Amino acid sequence: MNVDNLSPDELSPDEKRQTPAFSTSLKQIISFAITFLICFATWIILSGRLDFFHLGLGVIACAIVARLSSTKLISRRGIENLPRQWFRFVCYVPWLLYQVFLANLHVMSLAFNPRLIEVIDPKIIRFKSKLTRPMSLFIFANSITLTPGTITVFVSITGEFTVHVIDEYSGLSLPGEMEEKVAELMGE
Amino acid sequence: MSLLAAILIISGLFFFTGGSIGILRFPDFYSRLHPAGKLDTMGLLMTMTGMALYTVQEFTLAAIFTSLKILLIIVFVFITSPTATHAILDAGVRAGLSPWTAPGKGERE
Amino acid sequence: MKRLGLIAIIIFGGLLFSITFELPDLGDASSPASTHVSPYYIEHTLEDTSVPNVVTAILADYRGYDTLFETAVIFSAGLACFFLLRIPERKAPKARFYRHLTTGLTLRIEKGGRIPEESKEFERIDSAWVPNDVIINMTCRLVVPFVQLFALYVIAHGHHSPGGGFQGGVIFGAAIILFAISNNLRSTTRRLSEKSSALLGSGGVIIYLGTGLLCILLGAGFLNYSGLSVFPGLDPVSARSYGILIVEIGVGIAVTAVMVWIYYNLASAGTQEEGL
Amino acid sequence: MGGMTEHLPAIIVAVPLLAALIVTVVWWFNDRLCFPLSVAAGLVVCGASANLFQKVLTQGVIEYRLGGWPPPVGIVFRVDHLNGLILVVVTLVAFLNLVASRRSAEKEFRDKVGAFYALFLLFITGLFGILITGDAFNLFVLLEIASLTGYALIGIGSGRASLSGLNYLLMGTIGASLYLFGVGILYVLTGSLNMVDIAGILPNLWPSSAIVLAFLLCMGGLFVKMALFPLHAWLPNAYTHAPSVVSSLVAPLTTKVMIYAMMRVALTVFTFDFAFNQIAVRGPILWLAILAIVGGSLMALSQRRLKKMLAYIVVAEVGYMVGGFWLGNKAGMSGAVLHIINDAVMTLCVFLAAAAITIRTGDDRLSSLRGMFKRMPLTMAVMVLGGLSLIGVPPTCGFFSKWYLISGGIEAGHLGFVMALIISSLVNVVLFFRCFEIGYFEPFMRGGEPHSAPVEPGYGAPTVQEAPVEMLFALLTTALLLLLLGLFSGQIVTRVIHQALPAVLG
Amino acid sequence: METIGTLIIAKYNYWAVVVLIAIGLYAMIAKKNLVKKIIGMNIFQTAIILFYVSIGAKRGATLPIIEHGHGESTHMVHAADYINPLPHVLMLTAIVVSVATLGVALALAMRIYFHYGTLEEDEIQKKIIGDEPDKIDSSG
Amino acid sequence: MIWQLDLIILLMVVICGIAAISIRDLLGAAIMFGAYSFMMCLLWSIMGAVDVSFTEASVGAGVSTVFFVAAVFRTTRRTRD
Amino acid sequence: MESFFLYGAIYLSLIMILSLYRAVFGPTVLDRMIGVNAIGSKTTALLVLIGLIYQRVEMFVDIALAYACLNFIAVLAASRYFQKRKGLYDEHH
Amino acid sequence: MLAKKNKEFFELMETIGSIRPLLAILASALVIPLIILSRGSPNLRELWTMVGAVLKFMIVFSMLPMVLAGTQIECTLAQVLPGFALQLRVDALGMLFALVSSFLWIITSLYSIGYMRGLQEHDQTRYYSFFALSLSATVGVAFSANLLTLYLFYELLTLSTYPLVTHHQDQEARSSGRKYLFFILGTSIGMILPAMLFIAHKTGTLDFTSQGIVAGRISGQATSFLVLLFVFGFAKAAVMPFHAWLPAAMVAPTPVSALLHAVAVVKVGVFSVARMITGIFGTGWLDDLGLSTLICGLAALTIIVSSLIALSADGLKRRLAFSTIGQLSYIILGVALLSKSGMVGGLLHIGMHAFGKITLFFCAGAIFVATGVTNVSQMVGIGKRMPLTMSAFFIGALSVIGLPPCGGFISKWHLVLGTVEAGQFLMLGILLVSSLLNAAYFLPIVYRAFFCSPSESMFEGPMAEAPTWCLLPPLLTALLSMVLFFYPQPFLRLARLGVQAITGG
Repeated sequence: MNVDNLSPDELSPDEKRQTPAFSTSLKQIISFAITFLICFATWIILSGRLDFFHLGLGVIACAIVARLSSTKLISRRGIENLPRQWFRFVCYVPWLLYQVFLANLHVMSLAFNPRLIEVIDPKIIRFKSKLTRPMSLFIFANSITLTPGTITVFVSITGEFTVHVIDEYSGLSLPGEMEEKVAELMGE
Repeated sequence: MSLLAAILIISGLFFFTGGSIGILRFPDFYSRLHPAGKLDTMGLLMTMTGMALYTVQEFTLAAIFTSLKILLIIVFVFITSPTATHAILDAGVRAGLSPWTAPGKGERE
Repeated sequence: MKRLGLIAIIIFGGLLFSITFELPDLGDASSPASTHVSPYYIEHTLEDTSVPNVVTAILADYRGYDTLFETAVIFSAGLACFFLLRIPERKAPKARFYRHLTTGLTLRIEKGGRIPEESKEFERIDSAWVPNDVIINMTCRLVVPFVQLFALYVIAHGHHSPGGGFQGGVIFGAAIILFAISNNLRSTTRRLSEKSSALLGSGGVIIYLGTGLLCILLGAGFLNYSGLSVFPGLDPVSARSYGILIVEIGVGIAVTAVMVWIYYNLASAGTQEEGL
Repeated sequence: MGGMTEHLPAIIVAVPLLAALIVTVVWWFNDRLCFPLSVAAGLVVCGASANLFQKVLTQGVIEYRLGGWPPPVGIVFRVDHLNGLILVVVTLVAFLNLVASRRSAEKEFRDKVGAFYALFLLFITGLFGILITGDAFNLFVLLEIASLTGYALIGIGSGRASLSGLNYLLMGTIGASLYLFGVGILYVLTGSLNMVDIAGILPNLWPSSAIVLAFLLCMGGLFVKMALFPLHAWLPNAYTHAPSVVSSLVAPLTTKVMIYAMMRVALTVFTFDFAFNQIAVRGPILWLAILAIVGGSLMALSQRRLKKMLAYIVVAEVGYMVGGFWLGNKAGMSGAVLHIINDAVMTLCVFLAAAAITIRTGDDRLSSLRGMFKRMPLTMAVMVLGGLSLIGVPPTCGFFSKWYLISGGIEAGHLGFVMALIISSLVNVVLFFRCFEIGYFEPFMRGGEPHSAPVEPGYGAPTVQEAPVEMLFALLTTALLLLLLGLFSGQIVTRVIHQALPAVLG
Repeated sequence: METIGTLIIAKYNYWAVVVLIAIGLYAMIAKKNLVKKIIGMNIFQTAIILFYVSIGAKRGATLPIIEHGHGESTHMVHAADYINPLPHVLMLTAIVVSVATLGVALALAMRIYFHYGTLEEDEIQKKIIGDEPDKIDSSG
Repeated sequence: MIWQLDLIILLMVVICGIAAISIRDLLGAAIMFGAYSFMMCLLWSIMGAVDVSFTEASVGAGVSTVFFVAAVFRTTRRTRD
Repeated sequence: MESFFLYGAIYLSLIMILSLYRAVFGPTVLDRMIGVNAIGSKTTALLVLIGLIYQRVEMFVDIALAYACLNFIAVLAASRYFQKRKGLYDEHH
Repeated sequence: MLAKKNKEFFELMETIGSIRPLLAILASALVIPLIILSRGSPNLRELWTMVGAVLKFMIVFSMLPMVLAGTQIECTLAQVLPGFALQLRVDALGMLFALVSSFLWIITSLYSIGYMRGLQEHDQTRYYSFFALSLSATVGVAFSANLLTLYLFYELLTLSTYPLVTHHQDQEARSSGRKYLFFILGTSIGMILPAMLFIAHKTGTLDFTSQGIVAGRISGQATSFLVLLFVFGFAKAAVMPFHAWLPAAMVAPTPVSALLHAVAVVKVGVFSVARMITGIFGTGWLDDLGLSTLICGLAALTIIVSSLIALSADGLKRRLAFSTIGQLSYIILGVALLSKSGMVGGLLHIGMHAFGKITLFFCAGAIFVATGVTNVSQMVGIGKRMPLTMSAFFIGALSVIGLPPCGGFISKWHLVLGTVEAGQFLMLGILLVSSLLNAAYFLPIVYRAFFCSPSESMFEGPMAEAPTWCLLPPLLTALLSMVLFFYPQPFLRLARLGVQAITGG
């Protein structure tokens, strides 16, 4: 297979542009603040010291990190429905964990199967997902990787997935339920 | 609590075992990634959770923070591990390594 | 050569082996190493510096001079890599590559293309066959800030837990390297240019050295942080503690910058055009 | 600033380090400031070291506690007569070299000149630190900083330089690691890292073979670093292929400082009694030194490149100093110490002259010397002086250290060493007069046409084209130093060196 | 038999050091590839770091980070309870030094590669001889 | 001081070391060297040297392997021994 | 419980040897990467286990965390190699 | 008994400190910068040379009365090594040598001007500079108070004469230069330096004293070894087999050969040997050990062999060179006889031979300048063309052979007396035989120059002497050679004084 075909060098045809609800500068402030808060929460977990001095250090550190990477952590687009996403995400995680557990049992059974060679039938499948936002693609791709018998080989920005499946059974469910869940999660 | 922790750890170790044996037994690079990517993550998840539980037994602030930190590790691993798996796989594809297919079944793609 | 090497190694190994019986057992608590100087450190660290992590206290205070030079060694390694590898000017490549910032798509502009070097919409990137891998990009977007935060935590908490300036600095540097790997070198150098990494690198060492020299100016000896106690609200012990923190921060900055600097030069073979 | 003199040892190390950092910063904004800054730092260090030396002469050994911690706990600097003296010479040599390097540094490292000066300053920082530190582990760290910058400076040269640099790096790392290992064993046995402290504890443990091994490891490591004969393989190529200004920096200083480190370790850490009486390493090391002298000299004979020849002479000179030290008597040790400072100046002299010639001709083969007496009379005059000093001709300083070395050899009844010294002197005669002959008899050729044997006198007298003025300044100062060191060697030996030698020697 | 067993347990750290030193040195002497040599150099350095760290180990002691430390200076600290911290400090420095050396070594190796197009020492030697046929000298 | 673990890890250290110098592929050697670093890190935490272990973890996993890969990337993977 | 952790740790390290097999003998570089990656994740767990054995787990968690972050970088860097340099085996000039 | 007497003598002897010896040495060294600076105008440059020469001679001469009055002049330059200083001391022996060499420099300078201009030599500035430097070194050797100082100036002399020897910068000069350095520098580093160090180590001093410093401190066997080291090691004395450099060095311009190889260099060699014998070993100690015979034997061998070689040499300068080798050994022989007259003769011979030999060299140079001829066989009938030159040559030859009315007779007479005094009748025989040989290789030249049949003569035509500056000096030295026969007082007194200081008689 030709690897080069996988790289998307053409512009995406349908780019969704949402009408901004907040002005850019406000968005910046919000994303900075959110990043800062997330960081600070992490800091407290990491530090475990609640005295003034260490919290002060934490504020400085979080400010630095938020300044450096507020654009990285929080996408400016769709900043307005973050809380909803997070709530959905929390709901999504247990389901994912369950799927992961299933997947692991499956692979485990394969690993301990004495007739391994006969059971497995690896191949590569492709499909087009309806997801468009990078974050959703990312979550979907990683979920695929974690779940039974499938590993994402490549995701193009336009949502074309290339997946390696360990046997035919594993590939059947794709894109399927998981895509729906992710789409719902990200509000697409 | 500590019993639960022990069970979790043991099952985690079990997953680890599966992962290692899988890595050894699977026939080619692509299929080896399946046990490596999944079972190890799962094993880590379980052992870590077990250890977090064990730590939090002694219910002090420090212990809670410590177990939270352990949970943070799990979060990290859950983000990075599939990515790493994917990266390796991608590398394999780009390197032009052809996937192993079951004998007799041929390329049906 | 191989045989010669083997013979030399066997002789050397035998020599080493033969003395192992004279050395104290592993974990022997009564060996001279554990009884001569080290008890002083363990027993006095808290009252001398109020730093529970003895290693940090020794590193930055009792043997702070070693550490100053350790930092200088790192700095000179960065400088050395720069000196050895950097190729300042290169002829312009045939085509330039740009990434559309909002969509992440890659554009190839032939020589004489229209998009200027600096543009808000587009960002110049490395080269054609680096795919814009969504997964890796997203992971790094998520992970890098936390790694950075963690690095800062490690620097700040050297007093209480393992870690300190060097470890934190390396982790911070690794975070930036991670960013460089997941995106590309060019976008990384736009955020942290080579110049600023060099300046930060020397700045970090200057913080360390400056603290030491400040101590001289304040009337104590070189690197004797208790001299800092002239500042209000500090007694000699806490002055040492804060001195250690300042020094660790300096080390952290220097190490971060230098690691990144070395990576820039190694990964791009000195051109700083295109990385790993 | 009267209070500052108390902190001189720290300042000597801190100033070049600070200057290196500032040069790195400043360079990104204005690269013309690098040189003046470095020179200013060099001047400060020279002044400080002279001042420190004076203090040592009046007050005796100076101990400086870093961080205010007493010796076994913290790190101390110990400056005595010996390293005070060597420090003065090393700072001076480094300063002269810094001044001399200007033009060619700007030419060779056009766009990295700041990095060059910064590495230069870091290099000398390391050397100064090695000289004055009183802590066995600290010595390792400083050793590494000096080596690391050395590798980079050497590796930057063209052609085989990087290969030589890497070889040097590998060997140097082995050496440093062996030293570190030795210190580790000492630490296991004594629990201390302070040199004086270790020396106090060690006598209780003397029968232990582990200490002997620790001694061997430390010595072995330093031998690698100083390129004693069988371990010298890195040196000639490294010095040959390095840029000229670098080899004139590295060659005079590295090996000498390492030899001092060896003396320091052997005398201060292990004590004289152990090193010379308790274990029987003196003989073998002496024979190694003899091998180094003879081997280095003979290999220098077969070289066709000026710098390589000089590099092999350095190998031989290392043998002088090591041998002199391990003779274990007063004359020999005085000779070794005296030779450290003399050799630093002599090597600087010849390497600088070689650098000047290389800069002007772009070639460092011996044939590039053709017609040089006409083209660069002053440079060649200085080179002659340096050569004579290396040969050991009286008014120059090289004679006096050789005097002590040979009389030490006679005193110890070690005829082999004496013979080796004399043979090496004779070989040096051949080496240098071969150079001078080429410069004197063969006319200058442009573009390297093969030279025709019989030459008309005065043929093709080219215009005088001397070295750059900074270099000339350095060269002439060095030449002056050669003579001054020679004339004052009696004073140096009686008033300085003899003060610092172990009391056992009387 | 038992004595041998205790001996092994008592001294194995030194022997591991010896083995690692041997591996590192072997790679540096016998391998022709420069990157391999650099790896060997690093192994050699780590062996010595291992030596130091194993010196510091102390049976029945805990990490050299004083428990319940901050603010409770009345608490008596017994040296025997804590692992010897000094070797750790020294080795932190040594690790840093080895990283620095590694960086410079790799930079040099890259320069060599750009100049000769290979990292094999013997091939480089051949090229050197090929480049300068009139100046053959044996030393590398 | 957990000698049982210590011995196993030491064994693996040695294996990794030997593998790192004998793999006929520099990229593989670099990766094995990374594994060697992991093992060292473990070894040191077993010996109670947390700071050293931390350093080794950050250096070995984070930086030195990347340096090696970068260098191999810019040069060649080929090796004859 | 300590001995449980100890045996767990020993067991884990024995499993690591299995992964190490792949790392040492993996036919391709990518197999080695898989092996090393697997070792890495086990190491993370092992570090915390050691912390439990020492009863100072809060000290070891930091190392494990650093490990979890950084192990990823090495793998990413190595796989990045193949995205720019084609060919699984070495390119021959 | 003897020792006691010596002691008394020394207590009588007065020593004063003065920087005059230093000035004498520096006089010529200090004009070097002036010479270099005035390289643009030859006249000025040569003026400086003359100024230096005259100044030097005057300084040396000004010390003569004091020395004749039995005073020693001392000057310590620097305490370079503990216990060993750089020290100058003017005594009768040194004065004798310094007087000869500084006086002859004036004449040689004059001659040089003529010679160099006549041949339009290149690099004259360099020539004059090194010439001046080598004179400094020569006087330095003469005034050295100890072996260390002597060694210093000895080396300086070697190095400063190298560019003079290789002045032509051609292949021949190159190989001669190599030979020169190989022998002289090689022996001084390889033999003198260790020997000196050995003595310094054993005795703790290197000062020249009248009884020597070695006596009783070094075993006889070691002493004899050291004697050999010194006699051969001062290769400038050209004792066989370390003589090979001397004929080779004859490629130098003639003034160089004249001054350096008749006066400065070779005389420095024998002077150093004499200093060793008298000042370091001490005559008494050598006598006790019976080593004088050894040295005499070596010298005698050299005398005979070199004379025989000279007989067969065709090149005039080569013949003169071998003659020089023989004559130098006379001096060594004389000193080594250890008898009073022998020593006086040897020391006198330093001066007498210098005047004679320099005349011969000047003549050879003059012939070369005027005709370009260098070989003896080509000089048939040259006396008719250059009668003045050849007359001077004749006188010089007589002096060297040791016939009256020339100064050479005086010294040879004392030598003969010395052999008799010492009872060395074998040596007496050798002296006589060698005188015959001397005559045999010089007189035929003169004979053929003046008394050949016209058919054989290669120089027909009118008289065509060399340029005035080339002609006057040989005439002057020839004249002085004769004057010294009638008035040898200053040299004789100096030599006697010197010998008196040594033997105490």
